Amino acid sequence: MAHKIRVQRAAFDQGDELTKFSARNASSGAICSFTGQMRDFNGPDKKSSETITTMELEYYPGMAERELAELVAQAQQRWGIDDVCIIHRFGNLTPTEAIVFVATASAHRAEAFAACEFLMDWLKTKAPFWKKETGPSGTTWVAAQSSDEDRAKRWENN
Amino acid sequence: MAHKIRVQRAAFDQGDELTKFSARNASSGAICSFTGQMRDFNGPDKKSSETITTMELEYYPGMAERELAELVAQAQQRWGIDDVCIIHRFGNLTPTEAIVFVATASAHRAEAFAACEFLMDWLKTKAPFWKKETGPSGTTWVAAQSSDEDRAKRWENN
Amino acid sequence: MNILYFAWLRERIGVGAETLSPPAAVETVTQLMDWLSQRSAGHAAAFADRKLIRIAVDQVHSNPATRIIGAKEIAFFPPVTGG
Amino acid sequence: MNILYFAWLRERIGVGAETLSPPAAVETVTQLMDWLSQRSAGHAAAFADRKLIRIAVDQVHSNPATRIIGAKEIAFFPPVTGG
Repeated sequence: MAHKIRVQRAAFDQGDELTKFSARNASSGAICSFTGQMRDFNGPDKKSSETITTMELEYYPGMAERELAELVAQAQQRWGIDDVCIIHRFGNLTPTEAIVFVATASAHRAEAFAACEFLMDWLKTKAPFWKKETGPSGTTWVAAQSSDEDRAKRWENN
Repeated sequence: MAHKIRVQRAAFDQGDELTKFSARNASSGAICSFTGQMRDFNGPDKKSSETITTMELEYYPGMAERELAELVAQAQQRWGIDDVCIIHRFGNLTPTEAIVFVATASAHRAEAFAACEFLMDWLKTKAPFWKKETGPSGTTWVAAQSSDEDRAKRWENN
Repeated sequence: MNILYFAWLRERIGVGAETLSPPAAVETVTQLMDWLSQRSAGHAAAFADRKLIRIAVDQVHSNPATRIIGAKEIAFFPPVTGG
Repeated sequence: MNILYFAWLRERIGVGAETLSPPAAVETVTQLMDWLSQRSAGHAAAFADRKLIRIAVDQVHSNPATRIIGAKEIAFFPPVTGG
């Protein structure tokens, strides 16, 4: 199966990536994509949160690429997917920029959806990236969320 | 909640739509999209199938838009979603063209994924569109698939 | 009352829409299908296997038992295959 | 042996990487953390609460009991928060 993994400092446009991904999978009936965008607040909703002005994404070069490739291989074992694209930023980000993009191509929409969500859930708990947010009260490392662990674990029994 | 529903004859680019949708939902952390592309074969895989050269999509003007709006309202009741975009083609299509595009924006990825898949599953069984395929052995109306009914019914107990 | 036909029902009947005034005794979708079947050989062929037919009354998914008194637009079509 | 630190572990220790040769008695990740904790106050602070620390041995997710004999690269970091 084809796949493309890019860990990059440069900003990207998720729409351009979707256009390219769809074009190179023109025979796949189903294309699913997910984009994680940087929010400009740090809590559950904007009203009860602090404003976030910048984010720094640190990562583990080598292991990040390796771990993402491993997740793609696992997705390929579980579902009939034709292609996967994963793009993940590192370095400095500003609000509304895309942080991560995952796209899957399959003959069937159920498999495209499942593989895309699986990749996002596992990426969140396995890929070595760390977010550091800067707002009015200073700079803090973002804490991991137990809900992300729970969502990843769902796939163990599926 | 914002939403946009377009039933149109003109071809569209799913990447351009994703760029616009993301831009107008810049504060939503999670953007999920699904694109259904016209395949150039009519069976489970290319080898065991006939080639499809053209497709005609008939639809029920008025009811199609109304039914899609009803599905969006149901998705909104179930999940915390900020915006939905649905685009569905009608008329003549050629292989590799996008037939349908559904995008959802949410603060949380689980809700963006669930709402997008729910909309596709229900659209497949509720929205009044009918496909007619032309290949070497002639022109036939595509038969509905029981697997689509099954996928839609999953959401009734969720 | 506007009666609409889509896909192969439209092809078998030969038209996509008819404006008709069924008699007062036609109160349900089933009775309407019985009445329409008598209009032509094409209508009879279209309505021969009712398991294959889906119904919308005033643009809302309905079923053979749905009452049609006062309805303005009734549509007949095969199971949908969009998306 | 290359030892890597990320995020707040890197900040507390003051460097992102060290090349070290632990004594032969250091056979597991736990023993390595014990040994590293003695190098400086920053190391001690970084390794104070081990529940907060995740480990990769040669770029594979590992745990405190993982044996490190022959390993080339050992990384310590907080739970990941990408995506």
